[in-house]
Amino acid sequence: MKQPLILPGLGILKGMAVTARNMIGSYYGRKRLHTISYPEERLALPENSRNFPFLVYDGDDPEGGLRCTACRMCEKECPPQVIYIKPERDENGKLTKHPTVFDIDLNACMSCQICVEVCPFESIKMDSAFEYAAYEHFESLVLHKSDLAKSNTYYHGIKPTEATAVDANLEAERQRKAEAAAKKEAALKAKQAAAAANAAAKETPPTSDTDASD
Amino acid sequence: MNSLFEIIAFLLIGSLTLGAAVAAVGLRDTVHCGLSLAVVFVGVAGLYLLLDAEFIGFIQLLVYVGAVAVLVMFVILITRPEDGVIQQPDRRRQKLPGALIAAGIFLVTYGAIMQSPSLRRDVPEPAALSIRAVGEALVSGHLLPLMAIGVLLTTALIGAALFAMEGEDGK
Amino acid sequence: MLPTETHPQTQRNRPALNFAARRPWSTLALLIAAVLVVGAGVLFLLNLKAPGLLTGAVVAAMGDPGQAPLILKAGLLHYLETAWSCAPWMLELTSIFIVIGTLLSVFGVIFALTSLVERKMLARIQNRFGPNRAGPWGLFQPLADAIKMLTKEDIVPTGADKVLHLLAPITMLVPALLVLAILPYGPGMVPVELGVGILFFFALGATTEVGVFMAGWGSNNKYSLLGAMRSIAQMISYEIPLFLAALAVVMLSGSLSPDAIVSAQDGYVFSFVPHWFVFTPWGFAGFLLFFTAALAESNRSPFDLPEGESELVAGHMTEYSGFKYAVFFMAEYIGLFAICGFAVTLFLGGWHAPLPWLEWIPGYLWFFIKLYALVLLAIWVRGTVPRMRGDHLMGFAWKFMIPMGFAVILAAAVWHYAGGGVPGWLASAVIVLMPYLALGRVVAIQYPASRRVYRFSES
Amino acid sequence: MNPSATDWPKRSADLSDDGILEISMGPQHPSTHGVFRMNVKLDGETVVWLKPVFGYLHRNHEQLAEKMSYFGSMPYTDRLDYFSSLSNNWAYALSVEKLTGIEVPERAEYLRVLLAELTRLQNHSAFLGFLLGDMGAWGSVLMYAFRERDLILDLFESLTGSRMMCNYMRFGGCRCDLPAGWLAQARKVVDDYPAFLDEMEQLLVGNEILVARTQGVGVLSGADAINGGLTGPMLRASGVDYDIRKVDRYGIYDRFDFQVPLGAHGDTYDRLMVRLLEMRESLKILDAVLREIPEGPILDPKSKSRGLRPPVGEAYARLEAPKGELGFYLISDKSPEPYRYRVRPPSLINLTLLEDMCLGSKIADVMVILGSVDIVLGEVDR
Repeated sequence: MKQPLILPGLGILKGMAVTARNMIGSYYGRKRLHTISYPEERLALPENSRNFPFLVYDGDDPEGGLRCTACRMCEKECPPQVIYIKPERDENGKLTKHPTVFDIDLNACMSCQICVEVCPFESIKMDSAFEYAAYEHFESLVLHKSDLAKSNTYYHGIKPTEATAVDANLEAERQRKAEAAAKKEAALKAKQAAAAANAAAKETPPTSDTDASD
Repeated sequence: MNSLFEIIAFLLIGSLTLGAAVAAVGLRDTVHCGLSLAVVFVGVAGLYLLLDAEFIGFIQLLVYVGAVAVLVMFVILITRPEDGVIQQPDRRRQKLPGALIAAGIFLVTYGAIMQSPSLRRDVPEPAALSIRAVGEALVSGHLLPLMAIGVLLTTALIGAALFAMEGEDGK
Repeated sequence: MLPTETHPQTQRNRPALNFAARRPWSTLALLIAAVLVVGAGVLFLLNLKAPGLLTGAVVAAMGDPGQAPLILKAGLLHYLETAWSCAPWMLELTSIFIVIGTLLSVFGVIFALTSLVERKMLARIQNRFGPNRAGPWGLFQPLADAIKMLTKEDIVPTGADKVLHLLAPITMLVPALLVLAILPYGPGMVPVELGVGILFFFALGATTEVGVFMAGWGSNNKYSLLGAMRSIAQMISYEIPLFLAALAVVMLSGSLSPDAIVSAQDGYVFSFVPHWFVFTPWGFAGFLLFFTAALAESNRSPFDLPEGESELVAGHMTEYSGFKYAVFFMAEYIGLFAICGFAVTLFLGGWHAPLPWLEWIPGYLWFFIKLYALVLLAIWVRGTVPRMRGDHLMGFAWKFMIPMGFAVILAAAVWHYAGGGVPGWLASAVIVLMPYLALGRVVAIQYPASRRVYRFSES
Repeated sequence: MNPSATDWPKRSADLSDDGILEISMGPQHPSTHGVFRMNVKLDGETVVWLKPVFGYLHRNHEQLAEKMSYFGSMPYTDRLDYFSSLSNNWAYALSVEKLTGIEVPERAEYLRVLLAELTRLQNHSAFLGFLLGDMGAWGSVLMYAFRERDLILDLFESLTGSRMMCNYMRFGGCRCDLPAGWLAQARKVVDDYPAFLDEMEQLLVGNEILVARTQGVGVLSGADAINGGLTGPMLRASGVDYDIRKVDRYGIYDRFDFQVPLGAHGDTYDRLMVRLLEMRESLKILDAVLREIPEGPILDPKSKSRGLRPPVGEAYARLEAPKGELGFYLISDKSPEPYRYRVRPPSLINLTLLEDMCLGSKIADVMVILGSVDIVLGEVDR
């Protein structure tokens, strides 16, 4: 077949046309200028973006409203084992449903979000704050319970849809528990009523069988 | 006579050239010698320029400094022994015979220059030598030698290429 | 692109942009105002000695911008003579120093500017901003680089040849600066009138190889010596096409002096196409040849073999740091300006304006506009093209550039003797095109650039 | 011509004479492959001997996985080939599903294909940028590639939460469903991509210097590729028609009609072109997926990822990752931790033939050939 006309240098010219278009294009619109000057301008992180975990507390008391019940499920499931929990013991040594120590070592945490999946009480969620630069590893990069605890309103701030979904099923959970409690109570009352009824029945029959026996 | 600047310039360049020439001979490290040889070439080019022979001056600069000096460097590098130690000849016994030979040559040349007739004639006004004249002379009057040099150079080039290729893998 | 807006993030104490970067225009205005005030102050003080002389020269310079530098220089000399009554030899010396001073300062400023413009243009080609933090639009970046270079420790490798290590950057910078002396910057503004300017340029171009060798040998590092050898081979083999392209122009304009070459390119054809050599067929091919060889000569983009292979064979500049590296860096840029200046003088009509009704802009401005256009072209090529491999580089020089050089000379001769009319034009165009296509095929056969058709699997 | 690797391994006879120059390139190599070293022996300019040295990034991934629950080692698969974390997740999930027999709902299958093809797009674009960077193009192509890659990474971040460490696939489906507006954004990215590919082709395909540096460089014949166990674009560039998406028809790939580009010369230019054409094919698949993705559950409710105890047995599942055939081999002994966890790393196996590709080529080509193999050290060293 006929040798194609080879014009050495033409390919390079076409390539230079592309770079020229990019250079001129970068002055018109952001499609061809996609970097931002970071500390002053910031990219809005998408809602799902996850960085390091944080503990959610309801109401406004970080201690009291903490949802975490120190069940240590996340401590067991965390692949790099960075979570350390010490549950609280009340005066006679019985476990209370509240952690005294809840540390997460940010040095090793790879924000893989497995702790959020396994937590049965929706108490640990992924934050999207990433500016944790520090001068040394231990004091400032091991977050304690006080640093981790953030309010539910903050949670609604960064992840609105997820937070409302979590609140919805927490609410559903509470209702179900309330109904279960109510049903149990009703069953208890019914049982007591029944017990009272047959106890009453017992007194009344002796009167009747005493009539019969004497 | 020529102005103060030219005298200063001549003295400067002359001493530079002489100093570099002595260094080229005297230094221990061959690479330094090679480079001082290059400085000598630059000095000579400067002298030509002082004599208003611009064409020769720049050709000297171009050919000698640009090509010959680099060639000398390549030769020095290729012939360096692997461990870089160069056996220096012991200089003690050679000082006296060296001085004698140098003095002898100096006397002979001095005698020849003094007898030569050109010194007696007064210095003729230098003809305004323009490049165009050099060019025309080369192409018209001396065309044959020019072509002969051309052929000679091409054969030398081809020879060099053959040598280079042969050394590679004996093919 | 996601919309950019601040996110309820932990707002650490972030350093806001400094004043210069935040409000560039006002900083620039401040700077220019400061310079003007200082200049007026000095002028006023000097003026007290001989009233009316200096200011008269300045006003005259304003009047005729085309000859402004000459008028200013004459005015200054006259002022020195009358006010400070200097001896004639002193005047001669000062006039030389004035020329040297202006040349060095102008090219120094352009060098600083280009190091910033290169980074910003490359950045813009790559869709990013480029330095914009130091000063308005990053204008203080060259200052910052200079301070960094000067304060960096100047390491000399152990066992290195100290003398050569020190002399190498000097032998690279001095020829580059010397060559600037013979470029015709404007009508009558040639610092040194040389009848053999072009020869001077090539003579000094050849001395940079000695500098490269000294750098390679002085660093006592096997790889930098290998790198030096390769870059010397590249510079020598690309000097020949440079000669040939310049030879064609010298042949046509009949003289070796740059001033004569520029005046040979005067006048306009059909009143809007200037007589520049680049608009003739052989001139265009010669210009491309000259510019490509110029890129190779100053080790720039597609031919930056030595410093590009730094991860393997160290370039000759690797063992340098601190001030000596800055001198190398400056030598490379000044070399590029010098060779672009020459391309402008030979092919783009020196200080002639491209269009007749644009001639009110002073000549020296045209010279620097064209020079900077070529520098920007070099930066543009650097942002696009990958690096050539060693053997392709040499093959390209000997198999494509040099034969094309001979073709350009032949085409120039034909164009000249055919009287420059249409037939001459066509003949020289054919003489240039034929080898271009033939050599293109020869060069291409070495690496078949034929388009490849890719088949797809049937399943 | 390059000595073909059939007389294996072809080495020049005398490596000891003094003309040979031995240099070590890396491990802190300025180009982007990570920590990888090569000892190269040079006769003048040509390579006569080459030994790749890797292992600098070995993190004991497989031993670690044997001490961790099945679910626990899913995030670690992101760190294998950190340029295509979603393909790694999918391969691991595929092998566990084969082991346990969990069914995957329809929408999850579509999501998996969608994300895998997006990963292939951004991986091949990054490859293009790095290859041109090796050739000395000062990062222009790299920045264009990263400009497009960022759009895809933004999609990953808004869905899975992280740009490169997605940890998104679960055994039996995916972790979370698409946020609102994600599909529209994905449709926009997929529609704009061909413009980027045309721009790249105009910049690269005819460029004489690129052609000179890649055609006839690092040639590998089809037979050698098969003997060396190569897979992926490297194999197809040598003309062997083997694409696991067409061979295994895993997931729902049989529903999409796409073609597999094949090279003819097996040199670096073909590898470049095959990846460019592959990107166009992925765009076809993405176009179809974005049209046909159904509604429905994304995770099989009865599949539980925590405390998973698969039945005793072994399973090997593989898929067409951007770099080649990525496979996971699991042996389970009914305990929560796998008895044996083995990853088939395509980058490492493609790398074994590096010496055969580089023998006889110039030293400047070694970088380009290494670039064309497209290795990621996370996967090579595991």
